[in-house]
Amino acid sequence: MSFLFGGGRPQPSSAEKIAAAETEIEMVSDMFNRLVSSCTKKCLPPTYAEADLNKGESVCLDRCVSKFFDVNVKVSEKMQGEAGQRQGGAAGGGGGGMFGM
Amino acid sequence: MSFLFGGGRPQPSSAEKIAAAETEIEMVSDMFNRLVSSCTKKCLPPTYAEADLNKGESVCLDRCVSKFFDVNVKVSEKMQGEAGQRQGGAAGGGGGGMFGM
Amino acid sequence: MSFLFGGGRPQPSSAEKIAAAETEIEMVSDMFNRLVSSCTKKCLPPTYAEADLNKGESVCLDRCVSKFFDVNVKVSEKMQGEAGQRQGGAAGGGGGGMFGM
Amino acid sequence: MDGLNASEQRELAGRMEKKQMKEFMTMYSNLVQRCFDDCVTDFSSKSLLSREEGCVMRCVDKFLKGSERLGQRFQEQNAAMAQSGQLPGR
Amino acid sequence: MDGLNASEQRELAGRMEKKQMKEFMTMYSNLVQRCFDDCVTDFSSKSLLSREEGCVMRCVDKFLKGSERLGQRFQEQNAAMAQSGQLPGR
Amino acid sequence: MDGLNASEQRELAGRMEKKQMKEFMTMYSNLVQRCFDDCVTDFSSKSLLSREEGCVMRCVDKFLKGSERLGQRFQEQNAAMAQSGQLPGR
Repeated sequence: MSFLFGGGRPQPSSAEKIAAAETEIEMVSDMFNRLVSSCTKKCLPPTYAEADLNKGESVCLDRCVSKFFDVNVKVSEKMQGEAGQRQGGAAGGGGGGMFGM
Repeated sequence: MSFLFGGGRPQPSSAEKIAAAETEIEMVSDMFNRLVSSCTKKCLPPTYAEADLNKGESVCLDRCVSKFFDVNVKVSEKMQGEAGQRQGGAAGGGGGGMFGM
Repeated sequence: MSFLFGGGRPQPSSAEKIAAAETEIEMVSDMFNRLVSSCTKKCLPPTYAEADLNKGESVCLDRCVSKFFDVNVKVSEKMQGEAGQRQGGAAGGGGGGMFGM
Repeated sequence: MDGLNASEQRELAGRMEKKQMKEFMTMYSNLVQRCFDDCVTDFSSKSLLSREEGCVMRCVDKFLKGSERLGQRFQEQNAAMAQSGQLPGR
Repeated sequence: MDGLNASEQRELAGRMEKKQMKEFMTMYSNLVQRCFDDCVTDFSSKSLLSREEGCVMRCVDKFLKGSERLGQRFQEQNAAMAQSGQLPGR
Repeated sequence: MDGLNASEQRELAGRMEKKQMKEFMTMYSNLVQRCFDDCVTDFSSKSLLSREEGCVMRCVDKFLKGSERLGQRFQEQNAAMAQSGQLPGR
Protein backbone atom coordinates (compact mmCIF):
# COMPACT_ATOMS: atom_id res chain seq x y z
CA MET A 1 0.00 0.00 0.00
CA SER A 2 3.10 2.17 -0.02
CA PHE A 3 2.01 3.76 -3.27
CA LEU A 4 -0.33 5.94 -1.28
CA PHE A 5 2.48 7.93 0.19
CA GLY A 6 3.60 9.88 -2.84
CA GLY A 7 7.15 11.08 -2.42
CA GLY A 8 9.01 14.31 -2.85
CA ARG A 9 9.49 15.74 0.64
CA PRO A 10 13.16 16.46 1.35
CA GLN A 11 15.05 14.73 4.18
CA PRO A 12 12.49 13.64 6.74
CA SER A 13 13.58 13.47 10.38
CA SER A 14 13.86 10.20 12.30
CA ALA A 15 10.56 10.75 14.06
CA GLU A 16 8.86 11.51 10.76
CA LYS A 17 10.28 8.42 9.10
CA ILE A 18 9.17 6.22 11.97
CA ALA A 19 5.72 7.78 11.96
CA ALA A 20 5.42 7.22 8.22
CA ALA A 21 6.47 3.58 8.54
CA GLU A 22 4.00 3.17 11.39
CA THR A 23 1.20 4.66 9.31
CA GLU A 24 2.07 2.38 6.42
CA ILE A 25 1.99 -0.71 8.63
CA GLU A 26 -1.34 0.35 10.13
CA MET A 27 -2.74 0.87 6.66
CA VAL A 28 -1.64 -2.54 5.43
CA SER A 29 -2.94 -4.15 8.59
CA ASP A 30 -6.31 -2.39 8.28
CA MET A 31 -6.57 -3.48 4.65
CA PHE A 32 -5.81 -7.06 5.60
CA ASN A 33 -8.49 -7.04 8.30
CA ARG A 34 -11.03 -5.78 5.81
CA LEU A 35 -9.98 -8.36 3.27
CA VAL A 36 -10.41 -11.13 5.87
CA SER A 37 -13.85 -9.82 6.76
CA SER A 38 -15.02 -9.50 3.15
CA CYS A 39 -13.48 -12.70 1.77
CA THR A 40 -14.57 -14.96 4.60
CA LYS A 41 -18.10 -13.62 4.20
CA LYS A 42 -18.03 -14.20 0.46
CA CYS A 43 -16.32 -17.61 0.48
CA LEU A 44 -17.16 -19.42 3.74
CA PRO A 45 -20.85 -20.32 4.16
CA PRO A 46 -21.95 -19.69 7.77
CA THR A 47 -23.11 -23.25 8.33
CA TYR A 48 -19.67 -24.71 9.07
CA ALA A 49 -20.56 -28.27 8.14
CA GLU A 50 -16.90 -29.26 8.27
CA ALA A 51 -13.80 -27.90 10.00
CA ASP A 52 -11.52 -28.01 6.95
CA LEU A 53 -11.51 -25.70 4.00
CA ASN A 54 -12.81 -27.63 1.02
CA LYS A 55 -11.45 -27.21 -2.50
CA GLY A 56 -14.12 -24.74 -3.57
CA GLU A 57 -13.65 -22.54 -0.52
CA SER A 58 -9.87 -22.52 -0.91
CA VAL A 59 -10.01 -21.50 -4.55
CA CYS A 60 -12.61 -18.85 -3.75
CA LEU A 61 -10.35 -17.35 -1.05
CA ASP A 62 -7.37 -17.22 -3.41
CA ARG A 63 -9.35 -15.47 -6.11
CA CYS A 64 -10.91 -13.17 -3.56
CA VAL A 65 -7.47 -11.86 -2.54
CA SER A 66 -6.56 -11.34 -6.16
CA LYS A 67 -9.75 -9.41 -6.91
CA PHE A 68 -9.47 -7.38 -3.71
CA PHE A 69 -6.02 -6.21 -4.80
CA ASP A 70 -7.35 -5.40 -8.27
CA VAL A 71 -10.07 -3.22 -6.76
CA ASN A 72 -7.53 -1.55 -4.49
CA VAL A 73 -5.33 -0.69 -7.48
CA LYS A 74 -8.27 0.58 -9.54
CA VAL A 75 -9.55 2.80 -6.73
CA SER A 76 -6.09 4.13 -6.00
CA GLU A 77 -5.41 4.95 -9.66
CA LYS A 78 -8.77 6.62 -10.01
CA MET A 79 -8.25 8.80 -6.95
CA GLN A 80 -4.72 9.78 -7.93
CA GLY A 81 -5.99 10.64 -11.39
CA GLU A 82 -8.68 12.87 -9.97
CA ALA A 83 -6.29 14.50 -7.52
CA GLY A 84 -3.93 15.27 -10.42
CA GLN A 85 -6.77 16.63 -12.53
CA ARG A 86 -7.87 18.87 -9.70
CA GLN A 87 -4.39 20.23 -9.09
CA GLY A 88 -4.07 20.81 -12.84
CA GLY A 89 -7.01 23.16 -12.65
CA ALA A 90 -10.10 21.50 -14.11
CA ALA A 91 -11.53 20.36 -10.77
CA GLY A 92 -14.03 17.58 -11.55
CA GLY A 93 -17.53 17.66 -10.16
CA GLY A 94 -17.00 15.05 -7.45
CA GLY A 95 -14.47 13.94 -4.92
CA GLY A 96 -12.47 15.68 -2.32
CA GLY A 97 -15.39 16.73 -0.23
CA MET A 98 -14.79 14.20 2.45
CA PHE A 99 -11.20 15.19 3.11
CA GLY A 100 -11.87 18.76 4.01
CA MET A 101 -13.67 17.82 7.21
CA MET B 1 -22.05 18.18 18.95
CA SER B 2 -20.68 20.63 21.50
CA PHE B 3 -23.91 20.41 23.46
CA LEU B 4 -22.72 17.13 24.87
CA PHE B 5 -20.07 18.79 26.95
CA GLY B 6 -22.17 20.53 29.55
CA GLY B 7 -20.29 23.45 31.03
CA GLY B 8 -19.54 24.78 34.45
CA ARG B 9 -16.03 23.63 35.33
CA PRO B 10 -13.86 26.59 36.36
CA GLN B 11 -10.73 27.62 34.44
CA PRO B 12 -9.45 24.55 32.60
CA SER B 13 -5.73 24.30 31.91
CA SER B 14 -4.27 24.53 28.42
CA ALA B 15 -3.84 20.77 28.18
CA GLU B 16 -7.42 20.23 29.29
CA LYS B 17 -8.79 22.70 26.78
CA ILE B 18 -6.84 21.12 23.96
CA ALA B 19 -7.97 17.65 25.01
CA ALA B 20 -11.59 18.79 25.13
CA ALA B 21 -11.35 20.35 21.68
CA GLU B 22 -9.73 17.17 20.41
CA THR B 23 -12.51 15.04 21.86
CA GLU B 24 -15.11 17.28 20.31
CA ILE B 25 -13.50 17.05 16.88
CA GLU B 26 -13.25 13.27 17.17
CA MET B 27 -16.89 13.09 18.16
CA VAL B 28 -18.05 15.18 15.21
CA SER B 29 -15.84 13.19 12.89
CA ASP B 30 -17.16 9.88 14.21
CA MET B 31 -20.74 11.12 13.79
CA PHE B 32 -20.03 12.18 10.22
CA ASN B 33 -18.55 8.77 9.38
CA ARG B 34 -21.63 7.06 10.74
CA LEU B 35 -23.90 9.42 8.84
CA VAL B 36 -22.02 8.64 5.61
CA SER B 37 -22.33 4.92 6.27
CA SER B 38 -26.05 5.04 7.09
CA CYS B 39 -27.14 7.56 4.44
CA THR B 40 -25.22 6.00 1.56
CA LYS B 41 -26.76 2.65 2.47
CA LYS B 42 -30.24 4.13 2.62
CA CYS B 43 -30.00 6.35 -0.47
CA LEU B 44 -27.54 4.79 -2.94
CA PRO B 45 -28.66 1.43 -4.37
CA PRO B 46 -25.69 -0.97 -4.59
CA THR B 47 -26.05 -1.56 -8.30
CA TYR B 48 -24.28 1.62 -9.42
CA ALA B 49 -25.93 1.81 -12.82
CA GLU B 50 -24.54 5.31 -13.34
CA ALA B 51 -21.60 7.28 -11.94
CA ASP B 52 -23.55 10.46 -11.18
CA LEU B 53 -25.97 11.07 -8.37
CA ASN B 54 -29.44 11.29 -9.87
CA LYS B 55 -32.10 13.69 -8.62
CA GLY B 56 -33.77 11.15 -6.34
CA GLU B 57 -30.52 10.10 -4.73
CA SER B 58 -29.45 13.70 -4.14
CA VAL B 59 -32.72 14.64 -2.50
CA CYS B 60 -32.63 11.48 -0.40
CA LEU B 61 -29.12 12.31 0.85
CA ASP B 62 -30.14 15.86 1.80
CA ARG B 63 -33.16 14.64 3.75
CA CYS B 64 -31.12 11.88 5.32
CA VAL B 65 -28.71 14.42 6.85
CA SER B 66 -31.62 16.42 8.14
CA LYS B 67 -33.28 13.39 9.75
CA PHE B 68 -29.99 12.14 11.16
CA PHE B 69 -29.55 15.47 12.95
CA ASP B 70 -33.12 15.30 14.21
CA VAL B 71 -32.48 11.87 15.70
CA ASN B 72 -29.24 13.10 17.23
CA VAL B 73 -31.05 15.98 18.91
CA LYS B 74 -33.88 13.76 20.16
CA VAL B 75 -31.51 11.19 21.62
CA SER B 76 -29.36 13.86 23.23
CA GLU B 77 -32.37 15.59 24.80
CA LYS B 78 -33.75 12.32 26.07
CA MET B 79 -30.48 11.31 27.68
CA GLN B 80 -29.93 14.71 29.27
CA GLY B 81 -33.49 14.59 30.58
CA GLU B 82 -32.91 11.18 32.14
CA ALA B 83 -29.57 12.21 33.60
CA GLY B 84 -31.27 15.23 35.20
CA GLN B 85 -34.13 13.11 36.50
CA ARG B 86 -31.71 10.65 38.03
CA GLN B 87 -29.68 13.37 39.71
CA GLY B 88 -32.92 14.89 40.97
CA GLY B 89 -33.70 11.68 42.80
CA ALA B 90 -36.39 9.73 40.94
CA ALA B 91 -33.95 7.54 39.04
CA GLY B 92 -35.81 6.11 36.06
CA GLY B 93 -35.84 2.38 35.45
CA GLY B 94 -33.34 2.31 32.60
CA GLY B 95 -30.16 3.90 31.44
CA GLY B 96 -26.82 4.50 32.99
CA GLY B 97 -25.92 0.86 33.27
CA MET B 98 -23.60 0.92 30.34
CA PHE B 99 -21.54 3.85 31.58
CA GLY B 100 -20.46 2.30 34.83
CA MET B 101 -18.38 -0.36 33.10
CA MET C 1 -10.72 -12.14 30.26
CA SER C 2 -7.51 -12.25 32.29
CA PHE C 3 -7.00 -15.87 31.29
CA LEU C 4 -5.64 -14.66 27.98
CA PHE C 5 -2.51 -13.29 29.55
CA GLY C 6 -0.71 -16.46 30.47
CA GLY C 7 1.77 -15.84 33.27
CA GLY C 8 5.37 -16.59 33.95
CA ARG C 9 7.35 -13.42 33.16
CA PRO C 10 9.49 -12.34 36.10
CA GLN C 11 9.01 -9.00 37.89
CA PRO C 12 7.39 -6.60 35.44
CA SER C 13 8.12 -2.89 35.81
CA SER C 14 5.50 -0.37 36.88
CA ALA C 15 4.97 0.82 33.33
CA GLU C 16 4.57 -2.75 32.12
CA LYS C 17 2.06 -3.59 34.82
CA ILE C 18 0.00 -0.50 34.06
CA ALA C 19 0.11 -1.26 30.34
CA ALA C 20 -1.00 -4.84 30.97
CA ALA C 21 -3.89 -3.70 33.16
CA GLU C 22 -4.83 -1.16 30.53
CA THR C 23 -4.82 -3.82 27.82
CA GLU C 24 -6.96 -6.09 29.96
CA ILE C 25 -9.52 -3.36 30.57
CA GLU C 26 -9.63 -2.53 26.87
CA MET C 27 -10.13 -6.18 26.05
CA VAL C 28 -13.00 -6.60 28.50
CA SER C 29 -14.56 -3.38 27.28
CA ASP C 30 -14.26 -4.46 23.62
CA MET C 31 -15.84 -7.82 24.46
CA PHE C 32 -18.71 -6.11 26.24
CA ASN C 33 -19.35 -3.83 23.27
CA ARG C 34 -19.47 -6.81 20.95
CA LEU C 35 -21.78 -8.66 23.31
CA VAL C 36 -24.13 -5.67 23.39
CA SER C 37 -24.11 -5.49 19.61
CA SER C 38 -24.74 -9.21 19.11
CA CYS C 39 -27.27 -9.76 21.89
CA THR C 40 -29.38 -6.70 21.18
CA LYS C 41 -29.53 -7.79 17.54
CA LYS C 42 -30.53 -11.32 18.50
CA CYS C 43 -33.01 -10.45 21.26
CA LEU C 44 -34.56 -7.04 20.51
CA PRO C 45 -36.71 -6.93 17.36
CA PRO C 46 -36.10 -3.66 15.45
CA THR C 47 -39.73 -2.61 15.52
CA TYR C 48 -39.68 -1.18 19.05
CA ALA C 49 -43.39 -1.53 19.66
CA GLU C 50 -42.91 -0.74 23.34
CA ALA C 51 -40.27 1.08 25.38
CA ASP C 52 -39.91 -1.56 28.08
CA LEU C 53 -38.16 -4.88 27.84
CA ASN C 54 -40.79 -7.59 27.90
CA LYS C 55 -40.35 -10.92 29.66
CA GLY C 56 -39.21 -12.78 26.54
CA GLU C 57 -36.63 -10.15 25.64
CA SER C 58 -35.25 -10.06 29.18
CA VAL C 59 -34.83 -13.81 29.37
CA CYS C 60 -33.27 -13.85 25.92
CA LEU C 61 -30.70 -11.22 26.94
CA ASP C 62 -29.76 -13.17 30.09
CA ARG C 63 -29.25 -16.38 28.15
CA CYS C 64 -27.39 -14.52 25.44
CA VAL C 65 -24.76 -13.33 27.92
CA SER C 66 -24.40 -16.84 29.26
CA LYS C 67 -23.94 -18.35 25.81
CA PHE C 68 -21.57 -15.58 24.74
CA PHE C 69 -19.34 -16.42 27.71
CA ASP C 70 -19.53 -20.12 26.85
CA VAL C 71 -18.38 -19.41 23.31
CA ASN C 72 -15.59 -17.19 24.64
CA VAL C 73 -14.37 -19.99 26.90
CA LYS C 74 -14.56 -22.61 24.14
CA VAL C 75 -12.66 -20.46 21.67
CA SER C 76 -10.04 -19.55 24.24
CA GLU C 77 -9.49 -23.19 25.25
CA LYS C 78 -9.28 -24.27 21.64
CA MET C 79 -6.70 -21.65 20.79
CA GLN C 80 -4.60 -22.34 23.87
CA GLY C 81 -4.74 -26.05 23.05
CA GLU C 82 -3.53 -25.41 19.53
CA ALA C 83 -0.83 -23.04 20.68
CA GLY C 84 0.41 -25.71 23.11
CA GLN C 85 0.27 -28.39 20.43
CA ARG C 86 2.27 -26.25 18.08
CA GLN C 87 4.92 -25.47 20.65
CA GLY C 88 5.02 -29.17 21.53
CA GLY C 89 6.03 -29.94 17.97
CA ALA C 90 3.06 -31.42 16.09
CA ALA C 91 1.91 -28.13 14.59
CA GLY C 92 -1.68 -28.62 13.47
CA GLY C 93 -2.74 -27.76 9.94
CA GLY C 94 -4.45 -24.47 10.75
CA GLY C 95 -4.10 -21.43 12.91
CA GLY C 96 -1.33 -19.03 13.56
CA GLY C 97 -1.32 -17.52 10.12
CA MET C 98 -3.05 -14.39 11.15
CA PHE C 99 -0.68 -13.53 13.97
CA GLY C 100 2.48 -13.40 11.90
CA MET C 101 1.29 -10.33 10.00
CA MET D 1 -5.45 -5.49 38.14
CA ASP D 2 -4.78 -6.54 41.71
CA GLY D 3 -0.99 -6.58 41.25
CA LEU D 4 -0.77 -2.77 41.20
CA ASN D 5 0.29 -0.58 44.14
CA ALA D 6 -1.52 2.62 45.11
CA SER D 7 0.50 4.95 42.89
CA GLU D 8 0.17 2.62 39.93
CA GLN D 9 -3.56 2.42 40.49
CA ARG D 10 -3.78 6.22 40.48
CA GLU D 11 -1.86 6.39 37.22
CA LEU D 12 -4.16 3.77 35.71
CA ALA D 13 -7.27 5.54 36.98
CA GLY D 14 -6.14 8.75 35.28
CA ARG D 15 -5.75 7.03 31.95
CA MET D 16 -9.04 5.22 32.35
CA GLU D 17 -10.96 8.46 32.81
CA LYS D 18 -10.14 9.56 29.28
CA LYS D 19 -11.03 6.14 27.94
CA GLN D 20 -14.36 6.14 29.74
CA MET D 21 -15.25 9.44 28.14
CA LYS D 22 -14.48 7.90 24.77
CA GLU D 23 -16.38 4.74 25.63
CA PHE D 24 -19.42 6.82 26.51
CA MET D 25 -19.13 8.68 23.20
CA THR D 26 -18.98 5.43 21.27
CA MET D 27 -22.05 4.12 23.06
CA TYR D 28 -23.91 7.32 22.36
CA SER D 29 -23.00 7.26 18.67
CA ASN D 30 -23.96 3.61 18.42
CA LEU D 31 -27.32 4.40 19.93
CA VAL D 32 -27.98 7.25 17.49
CA GLN D 33 -26.95 5.15 14.50
CA ARG D 34 -28.84 2.07 15.62
CA CYS D 35 -32.11 3.87 16.26
CA PHE D 36 -31.74 5.94 13.10
CA ASP D 37 -31.11 2.83 10.99
CA ASP D 38 -34.02 0.90 12.48
CA CYS D 39 -36.59 3.69 12.71
CA VAL D 40 -36.00 6.10 9.83
CA THR D 41 -36.82 4.61 6.47
CA ASP D 42 -38.92 7.22 4.74
CA PHE D 43 -37.17 9.98 2.82
CA SER D 44 -40.18 11.60 1.21
CA SER D 45 -39.99 14.32 3.85
CA LYS D 46 -37.26 16.44 5.42
CA SER D 47 -38.37 16.20 9.05
CA LEU D 48 -38.96 13.20 11.27
CA LEU D 49 -42.46 11.76 11.01
CA SER D 50 -44.22 11.40 14.33
CA ARG D 51 -44.17 7.61 14.04
CA GLU D 52 -40.42 7.73 13.36
CA GLU D 53 -39.91 9.94 16.40
CA GLY D 54 -41.94 7.60 18.57
CA CYS D 55 -39.93 4.66 17.31
CA VAL D 56 -36.65 6.46 18.11
CA MET D 57 -37.79 7.25 21.66
CA ARG D 58 -38.80 3.66 22.34
CA CYS D 59 -35.65 2.41 20.68
CA VAL D 60 -33.46 4.53 22.98
CA ASP D 61 -35.38 3.38 26.03
CA LYS D 62 -35.27 -0.25 25.11
CA PHE D 63 -31.64 -0.15 24.11
CA LEU D 64 -30.56 1.54 27.35
CA LYS D 65 -32.53 -0.91 29.45
CA GLY D 66 -31.14 -3.79 27.44
CA SER D 67 -27.58 -2.51 27.81
CA GLU D 68 -28.04 -2.08 31.54
CA ARG D 69 -29.31 -5.63 31.91
CA LEU D 70 -26.48 -6.97 29.76
CA GLY D 71 -23.98 -5.02 31.86
CA GLN D 72 -25.28 -6.58 35.07
CA ARG D 73 -25.18 -10.13 33.72
CA PHE D 74 -21.76 -9.50 32.20
CA GLN D 75 -20.30 -8.40 35.53
CA GLU D 76 -21.86 -11.34 37.36
CA GLN D 77 -20.45 -13.81 34.88
CA ASN D 78 -17.07 -12.12 34.86
CA ALA D 79 -16.91 -12.24 38.66
CA ALA D 80 -18.07 -15.86 38.76
CA MET D 81 -15.45 -16.85 36.20
CA ALA D 82 -12.67 -15.08 38.05
CA GLN D 83 -13.67 -16.78 41.34
CA SER D 84 -14.16 -20.29 40.02
CA GLY D 85 -10.66 -20.09 38.63
CA GLN D 86 -12.04 -22.18 35.79
CA LEU D 87 -9.67 -20.28 33.62
CA PRO D 88 -6.35 -19.67 35.36
CA GLY D 89 -5.63 -15.95 35.57
CA ARG D 90 -2.32 -14.52 36.65
CA MET E 1 -12.91 25.32 19.99
CA ASP E 2 -13.08 29.10 20.23
CA GLY E 3 -11.80 29.14 23.82
CA LEU E 4 -8.25 28.38 22.69
CA ASN E 5 -5.47 30.95 22.35
CA ALA E 6 -3.08 31.06 19.40
CA SER E 7 -0.48 28.71 20.85
CA GLU E 8 -3.13 26.23 21.91
CA GLN E 9 -4.66 26.35 18.46
CA ARG E 10 -1.24 25.59 16.92
CA GLU E 11 -0.80 22.62 19.24
CA LEU E 12 -4.25 21.35 18.33
CA ALA E 13 -3.63 21.86 14.61
CA GLY E 14 -0.49 19.75 14.84
CA ARG E 15 -2.35 16.88 16.40
CA MET E 16 -5.18 17.23 13.94
CA GLU E 17 -2.86 16.80 10.97
CA LYS E 18 -2.01 13.26 12.02
CA LYS E 19 -5.65 12.50 12.64
CA GLN E 20 -6.67 13.82 9.24
CA MET E 21 -4.18 11.52 7.57
CA LYS E 22 -5.74 8.62 9.45
CA GLU E 23 -9.22 9.84 8.66
CA PHE E 24 -8.36 9.90 4.97
CA MET E 25 -6.98 6.36 5.21
CA THR E 26 -10.16 5.13 6.86
CA MET E 27 -12.28 6.75 4.17
CA TYR E 28 -10.13 5.21 1.46
CA SER E 29 -10.33 1.74 3.01
CA ASN E 30 -14.08 2.07 3.46
CA LEU E 31 -14.41 2.97 -0.19
CA VAL E 32 -12.37 -0.03 -1.33
CA GLN E 33 -14.30 -2.42 0.90
CA ARG E 34 -17.69 -0.98 0.06
CA CYS E 35 -17.18 -1.11 -3.71
CA PHE E 36 -15.56 -4.53 -3.50
CA ASP E 37 -18.45 -5.92 -1.45
CA ASP E 38 -21.12 -4.46 -3.71
CA CYS E 39 -19.50 -5.09 -7.10
CA VAL E 40 -17.45 -8.27 -6.87
CA THR E 41 -19.58 -11.37 -6.47
CA ASP E 42 -18.18 -13.82 -9.01
CA PHE E 43 -15.25 -15.99 -7.99
CA SER E 44 -15.10 -18.24 -11.01
CA SER E 45 -12.19 -16.16 -12.30
CA LYS E 46 -9.01 -14.70 -10.82
CA SER E 47 -9.18 -11.26 -12.42
CA LEU E 48 -11.85 -8.59 -12.32
CA LEU E 49 -14.52 -9.02 -15.00
CA SER E 50 -15.07 -5.92 -17.09
CA ARG E 51 -18.57 -5.49 -15.67
CA GLU E 52 -17.14 -5.70 -12.15
CA GLU E 53 -14.52 -3.11 -13.02
CA GLY E 54 -17.16 -0.82 -14.48
CA CYS E 55 -19.25 -1.21 -11.37
CA VAL E 56 -16.26 -0.38 -9.14
CA MET E 57 -15.50 2.79 -11.11
CA ARG E 58 -19.09 4.02 -10.92
CA CYS E 59 -19.27 3.04 -7.26
CA VAL E 60 -16.20 5.14 -6.43
CA ASP E 61 -17.57 8.10 -8.37
CA LYS E 62 -20.99 7.90 -6.83
CA PHE E 63 -19.66 7.36 -3.34
CA LEU E 64 -17.28 10.33 -3.54
CA LYS E 65 -20.00 12.59 -4.89
CA GLY E 66 -22.38 11.35 -2.23
CA SER E 67 -19.83 11.92 0.54
CA GLU E 68 -19.13 15.41 -0.74
CA ARG E 69 -22.81 16.26 -0.74
CA LEU E 70 -23.27 14.79 2.72
CA GLY E 71 -20.27 16.78 3.95
CA GLN E 72 -21.78 20.04 2.69
CA ARG E 73 -25.16 19.41 4.27
CA PHE E 74 -23.51 18.24 7.49
CA GLN E 75 -21.53 21.45 7.82
CA GLU E 76 -24.56 23.60 7.05
CA GLN E 77 -26.64 21.83 9.68
CA ASN E 78 -23.82 21.93 12.20
CA ALA E 79 -23.39 25.68 11.67
CA ALA E 80 -27.14 26.30 11.85
CA MET E 81 -27.40 24.34 15.09
CA ALA E 82 -24.47 26.15 16.68
CA GLN E 83 -26.01 29.54 15.73
CA SER E 84 -29.58 28.86 16.76
CA GLY E 85 -28.29 27.89 20.16
CA GLN E 86 -31.07 25.32 20.16
CA LEU E 87 -28.72 23.14 22.10
CA PRO E 88 -26.66 25.14 24.55
CA GLY E 89 -22.98 24.77 23.72
CA ARG E 90 -20.15 25.99 25.89
CA MET F 1 10.20 0.76 5.66
CA ASP F 2 13.65 0.26 4.15
CA GLY F 3 14.63 3.89 4.61
CA LEU F 4 15.14 3.42 8.35
CA ASN F 5 18.52 2.93 10.06
CA ALA F 6 19.13 0.33 12.77
CA SER F 7 18.16 2.50 15.70
CA GLU F 8 15.03 3.70 13.95
CA GLN F 9 14.10 0.12 13.15
CA ARG F 10 14.48 -0.80 16.84
CA GLU F 11 12.25 2.08 17.86
CA LEU F 12 9.66 1.02 15.30
CA ALA F 13 9.85 -2.63 16.39
CA GLY F 14 9.11 -1.61 19.98
CA ARG F 15 6.01 0.26 18.97
CA MET F 16 4.91 -2.55 16.72
CA GLU F 17 4.99 -5.08 19.55
CA LYS F 18 2.21 -3.27 21.38
CA LYS F 19 0.23 -2.98 18.18
CA GLN F 20 0.61 -6.67 17.43
CA MET F 21 -0.79 -7.53 20.82
CA LYS F 22 -3.78 -5.34 20.06
CA GLU F 23 -4.09 -6.79 16.58
CA PHE F 24 -4.20 -10.27 18.05
CA MET F 25 -6.87 -9.19 20.52
CA THR F 26 -9.00 -7.75 17.73
CA MET F 27 -8.67 -10.94 15.72
CA TYR F 28 -9.61 -13.02 18.75
CA SER F 29 -12.66 -10.88 19.50
CA ASN F 30 -13.72 -10.97 15.86
CA LEU F 31 -13.50 -14.74 15.93
CA VAL F 32 -15.63 -15.02 19.06
CA GLN F 33 -18.24 -12.64 17.72
CA ARG F 34 -18.33 -14.16 14.25
CA CYS F 35 -18.74 -17.74 15.47
CA PHE F 36 -21.24 -16.68 18.12
CA ASP F 37 -23.33 -14.79 15.56
CA ASP F 38 -23.29 -17.61 13.04
CA CYS F 39 -23.71 -20.60 15.39
CA VAL F 40 -25.82 -19.49 18.34
CA THR F 41 -29.41 -18.79 17.39
CA ASP F 42 -31.45 -20.62 20.01
CA PHE F 43 -32.20 -18.85 23.27
CA SER F 44 -34.60 -21.37 24.78
CA SER F 45 -31.75 -22.63 26.95
CA LYS F 46 -29.02 -21.07 29.07
CA SER F 47 -26.13 -23.29 28.02
CA LEU F 48 -24.69 -24.03 24.61
CA LEU F 49 -26.44 -26.90 22.82
CA SER F 50 -24.08 -29.60 21.61
CA ARG F 51 -24.83 -28.75 17.99
CA GLU F 52 -24.03 -25.09 18.71
CA GLU F 53 -20.77 -26.10 20.35
CA GLY F 54 -19.84 -28.29 17.41
CA CYS F 55 -20.61 -25.44 15.04
CA VAL F 56 -18.43 -23.06 17.06
CA MET F 57 -15.49 -25.48 17.02
CA ARG F 58 -15.70 -25.98 13.26
CA CYS F 59 -16.19 -22.26 12.76
CA VAL F 60 -13.00 -21.46 14.68
CA ASP F 61 -11.05 -24.08 12.74
CA LYS F 62 -12.33 -22.96 9.40
CA PHE F 63 -11.87 -19.30 10.15
CA LEU F 64 -8.28 -19.77 11.33
CA LYS F 65 -7.40 -21.85 8.29
CA GLY F 66 -9.09 -19.34 6.04
CA SER F 67 -7.25 -16.42 7.66
CA GLU F 68 -3.96 -18.25 7.32
CA ARG F 69 -4.57 -18.88 3.64
CA LEU F 70 -5.63 -15.27 3.09
CA GLY F 71 -2.51 -14.09 4.92
CA GLN F 72 -0.25 -16.12 2.63
CA ARG F 73 -1.90 -14.88 -0.55
CA PHE F 74 -1.93 -11.33 0.76
CA GLN F 75 1.81 -11.37 1.40
CA GLU F 76 2.53 -12.90 -2.00
CA GLN F 77 0.47 -10.26 -3.76
CA ASN F 78 1.96 -7.49 -1.69
CA ALA F 79 5.49 -8.66 -2.51
CA ALA F 80 4.67 -9.08 -6.21
CA MET F 81 3.20 -5.60 -6.36
CA ALA F 82 6.18 -4.02 -4.61
CA GLN F 83 8.59 -5.79 -7.03
CA SER F 84 6.74 -5.11 -10.25
CA GLY F 85 6.84 -1.46 -9.35
CA GLN F 86 3.45 -1.29 -11.01
CA LEU F 87 2.59 1.26 -8.43
CA PRO F 88 5.53 3.54 -7.63
CA GLY F 89 6.41 3.15 -3.96
CA ARG F 90 8.83 5.28 -2.02
